[in-house]
Amino acid sequence: MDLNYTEEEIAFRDEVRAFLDEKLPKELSDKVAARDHLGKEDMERWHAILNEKGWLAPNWPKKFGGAEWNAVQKHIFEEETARANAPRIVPFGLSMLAPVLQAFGSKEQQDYYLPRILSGEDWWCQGYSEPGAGSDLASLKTRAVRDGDHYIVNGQKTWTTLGQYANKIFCLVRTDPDVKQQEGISFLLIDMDTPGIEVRPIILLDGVHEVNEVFFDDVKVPVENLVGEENKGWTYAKYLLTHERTNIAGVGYSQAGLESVKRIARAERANGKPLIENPQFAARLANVEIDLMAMATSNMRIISKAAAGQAPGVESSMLKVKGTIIRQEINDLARRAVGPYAMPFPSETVEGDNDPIGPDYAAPVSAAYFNNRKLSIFGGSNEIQRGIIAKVKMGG
Amino acid sequence: MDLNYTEEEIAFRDEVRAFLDEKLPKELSDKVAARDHLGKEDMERWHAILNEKGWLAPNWPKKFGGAEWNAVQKHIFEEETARANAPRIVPFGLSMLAPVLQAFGSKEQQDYYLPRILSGEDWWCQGYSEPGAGSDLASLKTRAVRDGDHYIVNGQKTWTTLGQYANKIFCLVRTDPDVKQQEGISFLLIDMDTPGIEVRPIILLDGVHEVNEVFFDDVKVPVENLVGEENKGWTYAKYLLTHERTNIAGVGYSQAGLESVKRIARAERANGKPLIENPQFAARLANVEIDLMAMATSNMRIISKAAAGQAPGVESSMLKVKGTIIRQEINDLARRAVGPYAMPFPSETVEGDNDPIGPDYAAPVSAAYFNNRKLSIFGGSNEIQRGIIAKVKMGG
Amino acid sequence: MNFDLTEERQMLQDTLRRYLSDKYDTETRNKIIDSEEGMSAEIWAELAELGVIGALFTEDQGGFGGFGFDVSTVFEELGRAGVVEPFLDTAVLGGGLIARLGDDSQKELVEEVIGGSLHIALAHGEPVSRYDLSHVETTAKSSGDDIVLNGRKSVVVNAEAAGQLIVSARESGDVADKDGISLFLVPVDAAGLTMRGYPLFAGGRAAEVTLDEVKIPASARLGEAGKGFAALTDVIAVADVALAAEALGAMDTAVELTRDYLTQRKQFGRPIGSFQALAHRYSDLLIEMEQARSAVINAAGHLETADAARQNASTRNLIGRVGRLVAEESIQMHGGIAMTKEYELAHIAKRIVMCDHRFGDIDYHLERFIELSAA
Amino acid sequence: MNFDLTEERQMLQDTLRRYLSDKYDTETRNKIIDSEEGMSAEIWAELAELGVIGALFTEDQGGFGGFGFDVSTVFEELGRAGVVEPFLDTAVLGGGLIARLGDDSQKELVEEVIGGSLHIALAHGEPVSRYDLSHVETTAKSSGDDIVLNGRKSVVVNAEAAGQLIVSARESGDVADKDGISLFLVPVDAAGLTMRGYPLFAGGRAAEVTLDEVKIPASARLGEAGKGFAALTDVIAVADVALAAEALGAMDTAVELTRDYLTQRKQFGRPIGSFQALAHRYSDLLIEMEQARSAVINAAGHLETADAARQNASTRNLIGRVGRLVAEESIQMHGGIAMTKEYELAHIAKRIVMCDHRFGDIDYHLERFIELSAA
Repeated sequence: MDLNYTEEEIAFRDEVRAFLDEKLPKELSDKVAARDHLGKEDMERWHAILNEKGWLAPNWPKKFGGAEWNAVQKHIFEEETARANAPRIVPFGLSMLAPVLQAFGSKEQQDYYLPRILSGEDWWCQGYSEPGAGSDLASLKTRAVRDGDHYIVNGQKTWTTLGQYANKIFCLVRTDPDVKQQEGISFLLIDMDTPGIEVRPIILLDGVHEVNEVFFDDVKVPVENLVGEENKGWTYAKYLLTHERTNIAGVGYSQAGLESVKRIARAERANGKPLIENPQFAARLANVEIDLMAMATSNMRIISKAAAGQAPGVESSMLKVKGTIIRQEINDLARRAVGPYAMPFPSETVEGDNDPIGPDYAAPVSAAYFNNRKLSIFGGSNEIQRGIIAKVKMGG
Repeated sequence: MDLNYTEEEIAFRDEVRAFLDEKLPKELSDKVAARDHLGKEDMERWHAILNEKGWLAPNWPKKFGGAEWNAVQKHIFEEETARANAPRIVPFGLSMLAPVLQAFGSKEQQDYYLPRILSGEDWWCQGYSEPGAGSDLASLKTRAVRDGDHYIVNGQKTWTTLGQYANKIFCLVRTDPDVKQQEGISFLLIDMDTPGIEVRPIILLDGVHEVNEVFFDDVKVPVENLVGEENKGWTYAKYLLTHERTNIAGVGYSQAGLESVKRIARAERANGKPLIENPQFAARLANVEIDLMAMATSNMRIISKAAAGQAPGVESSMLKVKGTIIRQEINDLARRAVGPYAMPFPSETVEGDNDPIGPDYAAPVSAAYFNNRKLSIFGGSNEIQRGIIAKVKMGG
Repeated sequence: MNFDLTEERQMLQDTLRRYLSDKYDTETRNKIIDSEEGMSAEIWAELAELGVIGALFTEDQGGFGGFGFDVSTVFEELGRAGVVEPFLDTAVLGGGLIARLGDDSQKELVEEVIGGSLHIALAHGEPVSRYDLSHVETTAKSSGDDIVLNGRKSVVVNAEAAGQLIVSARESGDVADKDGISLFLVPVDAAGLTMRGYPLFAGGRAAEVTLDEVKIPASARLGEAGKGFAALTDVIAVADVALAAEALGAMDTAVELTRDYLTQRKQFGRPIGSFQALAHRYSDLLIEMEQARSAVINAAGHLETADAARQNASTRNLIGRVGRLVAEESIQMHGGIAMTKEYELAHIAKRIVMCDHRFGDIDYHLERFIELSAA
Repeated sequence: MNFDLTEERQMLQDTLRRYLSDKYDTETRNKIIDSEEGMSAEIWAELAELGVIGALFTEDQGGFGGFGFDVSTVFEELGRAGVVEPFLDTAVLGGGLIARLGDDSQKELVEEVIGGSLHIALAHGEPVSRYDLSHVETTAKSSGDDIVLNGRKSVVVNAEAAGQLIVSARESGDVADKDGISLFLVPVDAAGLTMRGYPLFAGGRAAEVTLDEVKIPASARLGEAGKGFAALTDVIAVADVALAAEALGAMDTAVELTRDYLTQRKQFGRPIGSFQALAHRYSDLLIEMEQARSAVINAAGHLETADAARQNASTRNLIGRVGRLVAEESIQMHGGIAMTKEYELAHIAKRIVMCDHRFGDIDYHLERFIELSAA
């Protein structure tokens, strides 16, 4: 047992830190630290900086232009970027579509799409969920009917994150309605400019436009946009779900969040003392910090296994559940910490006045508390994860 | 709305208090307060005192010699006896068998058995649970086969509380194995002296002999010991389960327990101050006291409904769950409060020396903590209760 | 012992519930929230006419209620419908202070409040006071017959709509002393008074108020100089009951929406409520709702007794805990739909959670309970 | 970064696990618990021969281990089998103190400890000291070349079996001062030393020890006069790792028994583990077990670092919380059977919960963590 990084790993970490010092624009890290919403340009800017360095695609094999890092390197990179308040990389093209194309796509698809993902020319979004099919993806209804050298797609997708910025969408569609639910599904690449596609915003409870509904009305998609074989789409989607569990625990985000709560609690005063010295608040803070210390080590254990070539098993489901509980608890502490200043809605309706209401750290906390309830709902709800864990561990 | 007792109710409470002041033997209340185990004689002594006063059977109609109190009176009596550290009344004959006999028994059975319950001549125990049938009573296997004017009983009962003191047992037995599981069950009264009955102790995890296994090997039971009709026993058992939910919340016990924890926490010192002033301990204590204040009112709301003639519905299941959680939490606080002195096992093996190890309040706390895990298991586990609640409330 | 509402309160409850379920649906309410005023003058007037405000004042004060169970009855229904109109601010806090402290001429304002024609806001909290009621840095200095106010007041709910603010200011004593705090009626158009308004996260509006050499006549003082703290404590005790009851009503709605969702939404071919894990968690919500209901009864029933403060602390702690559980579990059991702004639960959950930020959160009330229990 | 045990530790773990699962079944263990000695001399000797005790000492001290991961490896296996023999007392605390502080002649006792022929008990806690390590009322007064001890020591685990007690006593300072505490080797048959022995709730035995004018030579002092506290803290830090690892092993057993029960026991015709409410609660146990395992790794891995105290506080708090959850949930999911003395889980649950009563409970360690984090 050795809880420390090797010399090589430390050297790599130092390299990442030096890069972030030099290349991460302060405007971006300030926005992330203040939990401001990032615009499309902000995300594209950071994307381009990473691409220039060759660090945009840690998971990709080198032959496709990736960094091909091992699990420990990826972890170090994630940890350092989270601590430095770098923007998150939009994952839909890079981490979700690309591995599927690399494994199952045609040579033509790989040659055409992968470079466009790196260059930022294509912004992908994901078309999996439907109004009637959330965690129960296999029951999806969007139909694609072959008509000569096209598919005609009809149906509706929902919870499409950042779909308003995307020019491409990868979709699960039903190509054979007569077989068992999980069969008969295909994986299609669709241009968002195709006639018949309409994107409607869904405003979330914190007032933010983050997700969308996407409607398909007789949308014509060339057959060469099919990935792999017809009716095998479920296999590709599952491949993604089981192999792509990057940063599932969100340790770096929790650490950054905890530091932020501590800063708030040092600044706020309760009963004439810093809030951080209040016994009840200090106890809540300590409990979550203790949980986080343990989870960080669980995370490293899995990473260490992965670096040694072992596939992560049901442990990633465990990390997902615990990770979301911890992040949500930290969000709750932040809300609690700011007291009455959690009440204002930091909307742009505070006309032309960009000064925050109350201390600047207070502005995002309520929105973050409510918005991050999604962590335990989307991406395989915690209930789904618990079911998987029990099944695997009791199935024996 | 009026949270206070009426004048009549206050007068009744004063009467109960006066009676307890005068008649409750100090040796008994001291033992209860110290959570010492009561012997058979202790229980019989208090039984006789209540019987003399005519207060032994609050639930029974007057025609059978009961007090026939309303729900509020019963509650006041329970609350006052709990606070005065009176022994619990052994419920098997008085509260569990008697209502069944009164509703479904023959005139002969009523005339013979009910007075013997009051006088203490008979000590009843309950033969419901079996090794394969806990919460799932309907799957019970003990067989009774009719043979002339007798039943021949074979099988095994378990978790028979205080069966070692009993001279009688009321049993659910299977009289027809060929029908659906809940049918074909009969309700039999059996003399414990009948040849073929063997009682074996089960020692619980706190070292106490409280429950037993009872084995039946060709036990001959006269047919006149059948209650009601053959194969209808499940109906009678259910009647009991739904109608006899006296003191299900255990408010009085929790209040007494909480007072006891506070006394301990005032006496114990942590970091040079009384433990009760330790912020973490004080918070734990306050949380459970706040929960208990609310539950006491929930309890009164149900009692008030019952006194007005409304049958308690699924609210009793809710009280059962919350009541056990609160009692168990109080037990946990008591264990925690005594620190290292929770470790000794207060066994009689401390040869001939009856002084407690450490402060006298420390002796029973660990045993009570572990023993009271049973509260959420026996008498319809909390899982069963949650299932009932959901079914009733979602069945709509 | 009697846990039934009086006939009058039962009628009020029925009337309110019927009116709100007819008139205050999700769409209407969300439009109100998005409006510039953050409230509906029409709804306000109609509810005033139905007696909602009068029920919050005693007969002596010109109303027909004013006891704990009147307050809890009204606010439970407001909470159930997710009402964002500022009854707490104008009636309980504003009207309540004037009714308690005002001289005859000031008391005429109470009539306007009950009639629905005047809004009031309590400008008490300050940027660093958090939940500490006695922390008042705003100063009041006599200058001839006038009084000059200087200071900053934060998250003054309903300030923009109010005709009058009730401003707390210190005439003597140290910054956290209970003695020395006075209350003043200050017209919103007073020179030197500026406000920066903004919407609130759970609906309604508030403002940051700055008092820069605001001059008012000494007659604008409510009650005795330096003796305002007791009355503040009194109306905030009523507000505690109101907030707890409001949260209870909202929690009831959340649990009902959850039941409907669990019984109607299907997954893998079955209603999701038939999956035992969700069924048991739903049962746990119902169990805690019984606790919450009893806690509100305790607070309302003890409001006029010596034990009011401790009971309030107990109730607000419990409601805060159960409220968080209900809000989070209801959202979780719904899944994505509950994350969208137009779904009723989204607003209801925000109301529940934001109650925990007015006049003390869970921890504040726990500490208060511990202190009062030791006393 | 490497989370694999070294080959030596892996062998030790395998050997121990095999030996204990062969030799230390429920019935054997329960007989040991009910025996007069509360432990088995045979098991002790055999485990000593397998190297269990040697693994707890460094090579310098005469062993072949002594690092955090040695301690955690050994105690996790002892915990898994619910071992009641006093390795913590004789080896970690007793042997550990002598190895750290003893002069050459005293250190010979360590050899006896490692060989399995000598038991030791630490007589440190007092009737009112609770978990406060510096609270020592017992006095040590010099009298010529001798030292005279007076005081009472409480819950001295393993006192009856011990050949020597290590008694802490105050030579100077106030009752809670860290300075002024000395440690003395006191033979159990010293005149004036009396003990009242009793069994412990989770197995093993302890005694209340009274020191009434107990006269020992000054050479019985371990280390410098008045400077015993640092060494005490050191060995208790090792004990924290041991207790956390022991609880982890026991928790593993509890969760495994629960899995077996859930998959084998049927109700309404199905394994009860197929009921979703239990399945999800079982998953929560597994999730928390991962936390517990990582917490023990953190404590063991930091034992030799400057951060040891804070890591230990963190780990023992987490283990205490998860331990209670695992003990209670395992019992609850089993139902009645878990309430019976002869079922393995009953003993295992007691071991888990009672770990929370040695050298600090959840709250003690939480406060310690807060203090050390602020520093």
